[in-house]
Amino acid sequence: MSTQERKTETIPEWKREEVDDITDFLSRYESVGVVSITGIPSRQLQDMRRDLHGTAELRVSRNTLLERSLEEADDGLAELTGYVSGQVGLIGTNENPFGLYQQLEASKTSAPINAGEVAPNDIIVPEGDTGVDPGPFVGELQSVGANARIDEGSIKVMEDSKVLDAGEEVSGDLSNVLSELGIEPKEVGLDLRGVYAEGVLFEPEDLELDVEEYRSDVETAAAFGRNLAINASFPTAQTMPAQLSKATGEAKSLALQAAIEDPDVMPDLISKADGQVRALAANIDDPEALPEELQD
Amino acid sequence: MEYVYAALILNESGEELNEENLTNVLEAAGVDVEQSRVKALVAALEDVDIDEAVEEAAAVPATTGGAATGG
Amino acid sequence: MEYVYAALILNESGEELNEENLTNVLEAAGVDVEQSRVKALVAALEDVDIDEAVEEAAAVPATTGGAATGG
Amino acid sequence: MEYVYAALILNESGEELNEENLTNVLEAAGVDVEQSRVKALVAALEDVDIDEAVEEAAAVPATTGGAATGG
Amino acid sequence: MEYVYAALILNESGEELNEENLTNVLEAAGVDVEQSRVKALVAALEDVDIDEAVEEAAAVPATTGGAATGG
Amino acid sequence: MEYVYAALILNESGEELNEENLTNVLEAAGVDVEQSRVKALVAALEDVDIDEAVEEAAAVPATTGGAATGG
Amino acid sequence: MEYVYAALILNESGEELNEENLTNVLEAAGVDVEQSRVKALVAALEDVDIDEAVEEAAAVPATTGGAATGG
Repeated sequence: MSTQERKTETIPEWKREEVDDITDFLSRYESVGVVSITGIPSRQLQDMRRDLHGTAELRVSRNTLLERSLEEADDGLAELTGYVSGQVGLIGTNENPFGLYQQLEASKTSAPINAGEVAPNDIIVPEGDTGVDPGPFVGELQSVGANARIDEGSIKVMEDSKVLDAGEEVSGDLSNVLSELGIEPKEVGLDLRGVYAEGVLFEPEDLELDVEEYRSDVETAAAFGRNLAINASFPTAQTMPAQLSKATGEAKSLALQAAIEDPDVMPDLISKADGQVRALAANIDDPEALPEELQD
Repeated sequence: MEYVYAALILNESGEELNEENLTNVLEAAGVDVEQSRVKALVAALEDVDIDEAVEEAAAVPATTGGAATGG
Repeated sequence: MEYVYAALILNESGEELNEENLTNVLEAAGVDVEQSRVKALVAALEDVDIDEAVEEAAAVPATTGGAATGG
Repeated sequence: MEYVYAALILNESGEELNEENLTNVLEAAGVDVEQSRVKALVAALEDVDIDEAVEEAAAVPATTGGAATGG
Repeated sequence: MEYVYAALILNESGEELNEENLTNVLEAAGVDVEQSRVKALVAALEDVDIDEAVEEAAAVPATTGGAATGG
Repeated sequence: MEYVYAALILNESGEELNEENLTNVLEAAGVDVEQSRVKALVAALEDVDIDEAVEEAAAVPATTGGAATGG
Repeated sequence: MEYVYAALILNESGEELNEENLTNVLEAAGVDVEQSRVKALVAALEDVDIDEAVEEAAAVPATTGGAATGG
């Protein structure tokens, strides 16, 4: 305790105020996350702040001060300090953290990658016509590892070609090829590393929602409800037409199989008889035994 | 189905589709005829165009052949 | 399904599809009628076009029977 | 189809499928009952396993429908 | 088709499928019977399991229906 | 359908499927609960294996629906 | 699926599909509610047109049932 007290005392006044301010920020929001802001130009960062307005607030400061504030916040937020490294900021929201994650992902934009930068993910040159006339560019493509050739008057990439693994450094040649092709392999935006929401720590993979899966769950649930209503013959407004159809189908099936002389099924009974007589005729080999209409 | 078959024979022979004729055909085949079914059949067929129903049925088997190979 | 069948009979006879009539039909058939189910059925049928639902069903088995509706 | 529905109700309630019961159900529904049709129905259903016939209704159209949407 | 229908009626009634019976059924229906066809039909059906052949007809249309709408 | 969904939740949570529990779930969802429908549902589900009924595609009507959209 | 059923009830009752309402419905059904699942569901369903999905579900079982034959 004594060392910490001494440390606290040595903190300059402006830092103390900054920490108080961040602590105040933290207390205003139900959910707080750490976002990476690496590589975002300050003007773009301003735009992002503005877009978030009303949903979430971004707070940037020195990492040491962010960490100190999180530790002092005293309600589990300290768990977030592990995500504070590099260029980061804190994001606070009273909205659903899943919704926040989706919003941040949606706001990401692509950007070209420069020579000397590290690839954030595998870089792929996609299959297709590059639209570039035959020339030395085909050699440049081949030299960076793309399966390219000249075909019908232009340079074509024959298959999706991985030209760099994630984590490797981009060469000058590759950077030139990518920019010629208009490929922007970087995703720029606020990258959520972790969120602490009402007592639960979420990492990005927890927050990634497969909306299609939820949609299909809704369909399944609705279909299950429908099946139950119909199979248990519980009347609901939505399933009544189906239930009536089912009852009608059952009556019709019975009438057909028992050859009940009911006007509603007579055409079907006649069809059935006709089908049977034809099926039997199909088993007769001797054309002499068949009526003219079925003889060859 | 024997009652329906009998009606279809009469339809093909061109004889009138009435209770008497139906009964005759069925009795000739050794069927223990129930008059109520004959009556019900004649009534049920009153508004049915038998040839049309047969034609529609005839259209199906052709499709069947196709479905078997095509499906 | 007996409740639904009863509703369909009333629909064909042209009698009003209400709780009393449904109950009468079911009781005549020896069904131990539960008023709540009768009530629920009448409520569920309020906005349903029964003839339309029945026609749709009629279209399907007709195909089955062999009368080509589609083709 | 009202006669057939009446038979289906009796089948579910477990009451005997005879002319009297059928007539009662139909009359309760306000149907102007024709005795010959009732008689014919009872005769037609004499040797029929109704539950089985009804089940087949469920089995067959499923195929039909599937193809319709699937195609 | 009247000759084949006559065979189907005899099959259901349980009477023997012979020339005499077939002729009787057809004549009862007012058909001007050709003995050579009757003979040929009886001979051709000798080794045919009629019930089985008829059942096949019932099975086919189910598939058919789907294909007809689906295809 | 909200009544059916409520039954399905109870089925999954393992709570007893009775009128009181159904009513509680529905009221928590802001539904203006009709006791007769709750009663009818409990009665309809009495002898039903819900897990099985839920997965069994409701054959005929589903078909109809499918055909309607698919065709 | 209980969380999804709860969402469907709220969708029908017209109450807002939010964390509090979902939690209430589930707790009324005796479910031991996980807040993270509730949160995820609310966020995910924001981008789902529930009415549309439900309507499609009505068409789906046909496909499911027929997939075996139709596919």
